[in-house]
Amino acid sequence: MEVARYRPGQDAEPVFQGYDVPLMSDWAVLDGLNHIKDQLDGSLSYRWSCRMGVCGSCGMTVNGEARLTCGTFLSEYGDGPVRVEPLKGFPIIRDLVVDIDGFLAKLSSVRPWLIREGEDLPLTAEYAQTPEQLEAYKQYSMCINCLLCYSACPVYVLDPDFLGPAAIALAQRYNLDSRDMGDRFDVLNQEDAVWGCTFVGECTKVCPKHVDPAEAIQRYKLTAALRSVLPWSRR
Amino acid sequence: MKTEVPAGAAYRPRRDRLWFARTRSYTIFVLRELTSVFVAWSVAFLLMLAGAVLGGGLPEFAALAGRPWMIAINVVALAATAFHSVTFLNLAPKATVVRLDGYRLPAWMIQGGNHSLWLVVSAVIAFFVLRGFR
Amino acid sequence: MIDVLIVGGGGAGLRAAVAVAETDPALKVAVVSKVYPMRSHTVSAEGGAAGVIAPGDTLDEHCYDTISGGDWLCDQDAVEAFVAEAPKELIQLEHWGCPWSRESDGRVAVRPFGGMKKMRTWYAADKTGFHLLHTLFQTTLKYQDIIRYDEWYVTKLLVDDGRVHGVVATEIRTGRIETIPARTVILATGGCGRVFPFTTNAAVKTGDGMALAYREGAPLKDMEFVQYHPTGLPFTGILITEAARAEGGWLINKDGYRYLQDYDLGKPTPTPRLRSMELGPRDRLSQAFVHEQRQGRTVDTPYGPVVYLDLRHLGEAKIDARIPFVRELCRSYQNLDPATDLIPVRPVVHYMMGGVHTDLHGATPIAGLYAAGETACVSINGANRLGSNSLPEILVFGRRAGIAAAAFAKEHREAEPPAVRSQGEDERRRLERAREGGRPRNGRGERIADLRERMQHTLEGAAGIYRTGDVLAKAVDTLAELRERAEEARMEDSSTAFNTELINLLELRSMLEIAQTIAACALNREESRGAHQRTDFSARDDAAFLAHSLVHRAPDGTPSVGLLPVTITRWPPGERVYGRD
Amino acid sequence: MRRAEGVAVRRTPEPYLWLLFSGGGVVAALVLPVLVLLFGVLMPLGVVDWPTAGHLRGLLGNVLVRLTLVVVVVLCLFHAAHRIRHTSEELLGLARFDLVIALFCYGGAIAGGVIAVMLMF
Ligand SMILES: Cc1cc2nc3c(=O)[nH]c(=O)nc-3n(C[C@H](O)[C@H](O)[C@H](O)COP(=O)(O)OP(=O)(O)OC[C@H]3O[C@@H](n4cnc5c(N)ncnc54)[C@H](O)[C@@H]3O)c2cc1C
Ligand code: SF4
Ligand code: F3S
Ligand code: FES
Repeated sequence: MEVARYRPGQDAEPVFQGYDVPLMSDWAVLDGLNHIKDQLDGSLSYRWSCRMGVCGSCGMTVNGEARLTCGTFLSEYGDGPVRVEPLKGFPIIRDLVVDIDGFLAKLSSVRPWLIREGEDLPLTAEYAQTPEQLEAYKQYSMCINCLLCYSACPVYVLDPDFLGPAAIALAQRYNLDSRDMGDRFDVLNQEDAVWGCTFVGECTKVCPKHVDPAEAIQRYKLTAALRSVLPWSRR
Repeated sequence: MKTEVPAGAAYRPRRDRLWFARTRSYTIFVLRELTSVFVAWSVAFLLMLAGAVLGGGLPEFAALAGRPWMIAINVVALAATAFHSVTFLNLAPKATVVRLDGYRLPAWMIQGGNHSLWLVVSAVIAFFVLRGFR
Repeated sequence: MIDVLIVGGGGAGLRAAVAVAETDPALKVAVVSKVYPMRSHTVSAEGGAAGVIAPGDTLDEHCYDTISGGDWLCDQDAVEAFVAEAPKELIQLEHWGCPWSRESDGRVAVRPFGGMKKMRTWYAADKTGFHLLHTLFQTTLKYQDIIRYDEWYVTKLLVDDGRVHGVVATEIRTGRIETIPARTVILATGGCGRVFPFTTNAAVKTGDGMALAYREGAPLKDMEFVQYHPTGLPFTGILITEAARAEGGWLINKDGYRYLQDYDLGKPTPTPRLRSMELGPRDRLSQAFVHEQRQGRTVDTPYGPVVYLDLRHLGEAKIDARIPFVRELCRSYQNLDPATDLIPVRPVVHYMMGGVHTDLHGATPIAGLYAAGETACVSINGANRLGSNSLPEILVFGRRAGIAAAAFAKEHREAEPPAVRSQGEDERRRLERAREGGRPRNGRGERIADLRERMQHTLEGAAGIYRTGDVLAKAVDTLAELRERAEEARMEDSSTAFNTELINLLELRSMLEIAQTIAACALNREESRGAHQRTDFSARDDAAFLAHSLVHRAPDGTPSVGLLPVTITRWPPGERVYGRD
Repeated sequence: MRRAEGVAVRRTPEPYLWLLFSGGGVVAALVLPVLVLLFGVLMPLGVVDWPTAGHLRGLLGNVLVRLTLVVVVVLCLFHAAHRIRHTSEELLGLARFDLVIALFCYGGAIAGGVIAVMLMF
């Protein structure tokens, strides 16, 4: 395995370091990294936690592609070498660890919570929602914030201010929720938001959870365009 | 050795100028976008044609269009506009989600409809250009 | 000065944060978490959350199922409070947007679950914890005054004269070490499954909170009760949720026989029956596996013996509708398709019933210090937790702890004593030394990973599904010795930037502390109850042990175990009956 | 704390540009390939004969046809302008000069539209 190392204060820019890792048929790339950390070089840093593709920590660039390393088998790459780099498009803190604080700020900027107007129901009854209404936004609620989509999107890589696929998909998750009464037009209808996307479509291709953010964005473009032309149509 | 890292001293990778050559799908994306140049060209070509028709210079225009390099450009333009049609009509269901009975219409139905429409429109245009209605 | 400082950004921590913010917006709340909150382990929970809502279900039945499931070691006043508040919490989450699965009329759907007599488990497909955590996290974003310390690791509680005054924490990204003064601290750091080698638990579950409290003199409770989940994938330990059995999955041995019928768990029926066969409680199912293995009826694999979970008869459509994540996990992590293949499974360490001893409001014996979630032991889980009781537990007691801490912070406005600053300075020096490589420098000392592995195998050998006195006694000593050795462990990384090796070392020290209490409590309890099965004392002994274990850290670092009576309100101890009515 | 809602919404012309772009994309997709095929390839190659000037003039004589043609031209040019603007910025990293590029591209499209109108009417 060839792993990108960047030690602030020591390396001026990332360098590759090679490690020999046994090729086990059921090892994921992450198991290879853990093997390096435990047996060969304790100073390698990277994030991981659940090892079951749901916490979203372990996204990296594997042989040029944005992947979840816990869900990518080493055997996919034959005898190697497998090149592991940090996610593209983010500042690198150390080795394979990138800075995602910018993303978290974007996430909260789309008001990702259920907005209600008027009285709240008491805590004895739920807001009714049929399975069809659930299905209308369910897909967009599956995002694990792994940021593979950002890393794959050339617009984001060129312009870090772009609101980006996952944040917009999350906004749509609430927009399309039958219980939500909020309006996110002001944040989404911006040049750095939906209009920044030129529909490259890579975000959808790399998304491990089939969220289809590209679709979410194009759908909101249509919504936003219609609203701009027909000012009286609210949603 | 202790190396203090001031907060925010993260390494910012340099911009990759050749990003569009890195993977096949990026290249396809860029090709798709570049079809727009030929869309513009085709429109210009048609405007020249219209000008020739209305200004009475059709034979000269036909001669110009018959030059080998003109034909070459137009063959490429044909490929580009056709590629544009295929990609554009295929991507349409992304923005227009049609719901019937609470469940969304599958993408292939919308795409199929789009492509049929394309065929019909092409046939009608060809009919008028070649036969007319007089 | 922070009013309520919450350590942990999982379900319990975030619920507590919102509770404080809603109680009094003037209070300063902070959440410190060693991973971004939405990466916390709650995200992995699959099956569901129990709360009485279905017509025909009653609070008393939920209480009884929980208490009998816990082999009468639950505090019944706690269970009653929990059961009564659970549905409200789940509805609250619904109001915050949680995408619960629905019935066709728009009401929330419930499914059956192991050990539950009625259908009462709410679910969001089979990613309940994921949706729950993301809903909570996104809801906290609404409260912009909640301060977040993301990727900060708490290394010490500042306690002076029996009262907490804050924490010392290090920012992983920069290595900065800071004293964060606070009027109250809530520990919501989750479980400690990583002390065992084979676990469903994420890498972050290293029992830090338990160790933090224990080191400062707060007792831990019922540490010997470790839940094995009967169905984990071999090698990875990925959990195949109980929902797979609730939807009709069968457990079969190498002869294709539904072996649970031989272990007093009822008769096999083609469709699932509540509290019977595959829907029996987890302790009994895991124990049945060990017996099958002893009789040579399991299948050997490179990762140990397995039995099979059979979902094939459910058909593709039902699998995709009800348990899609199970199929996804099998496909991407085990390379098989449950619609056509048998799933190899084996018992896997899953949950800690024990934890920091608290009262009904999450208060520990240290003034101002609270605990909630898996890291706490209020005690509603007793000797064995029922599946789907933990998610509502983190909500109910997260909220309770938040409210109690807010009240405490409002009443105690005095300034911090000077001793706190000097404690903070000592801790900073200790950490800097650890980062520089401890005492022996460069290349000497043992690898962290090797020590960790030793600890895990020692504990598995001694405190697995079945336990014996002499092995446990030896384990207590081995673990003490490992703890010494961990002080001298080898460090290869002395950088301040995102030094995960340092974090691993600190986590290892926490885990060793916890491992020792588990072995000590298990040694002390000379009976078999729930998840704690002693081959040398195979019967339940209510006369001597209808009591919680309470373990303190003696000044020399050794655990000292005592007993604390169980609170019984309305359900006197009885026999645990499954599959016969 | 809740953020005050509906404050200072920045207005942007993008939705209108995008509608023109999409409309142009559809129109271009439907009509351009066949026209280029006929006039640009088949006729010059002699596969089909050029229609007479009279026939074509007859077609253009219809006001509706001329109007349609103007609309097609304008939309297609807007489509192209929009894409060229974005692609050039992405490919060459010129996002800083967005305003200039945008003026240039959309200006070109408008100019084309004006030429079309002058030709037809
Ligand atoms: C695979 C799996 C499936 C499960 N399924 C179910 C189910 O279906 N139903 C059910 O009821 N229960 C289930 N459980 C159990 C349940 O998920 C957990 O008990 C529960 O989520 C624990 O939540 P928590 O908030 O206490 O802790 P966690 O979610 O584990 O959060 C711990 C937090 O503490 C932080 N932290 C820890 N140490 C430190 C430190 N030193 N400094 C700073 N921060 C720290 C971490 O960063 C994290 O944010 C499941 C568990 C597993 C493993
Ligand atoms: S949309 Fe997909 S790729 Fe993007 S962060 Fe979410 S899960 Fe990851
Ligand atoms: S890759 Fe980027 S440009 Fe749009 S469609 Fe996806 S966000
Ligand atoms: S480790 Fe959690 S997604 Fe890979």
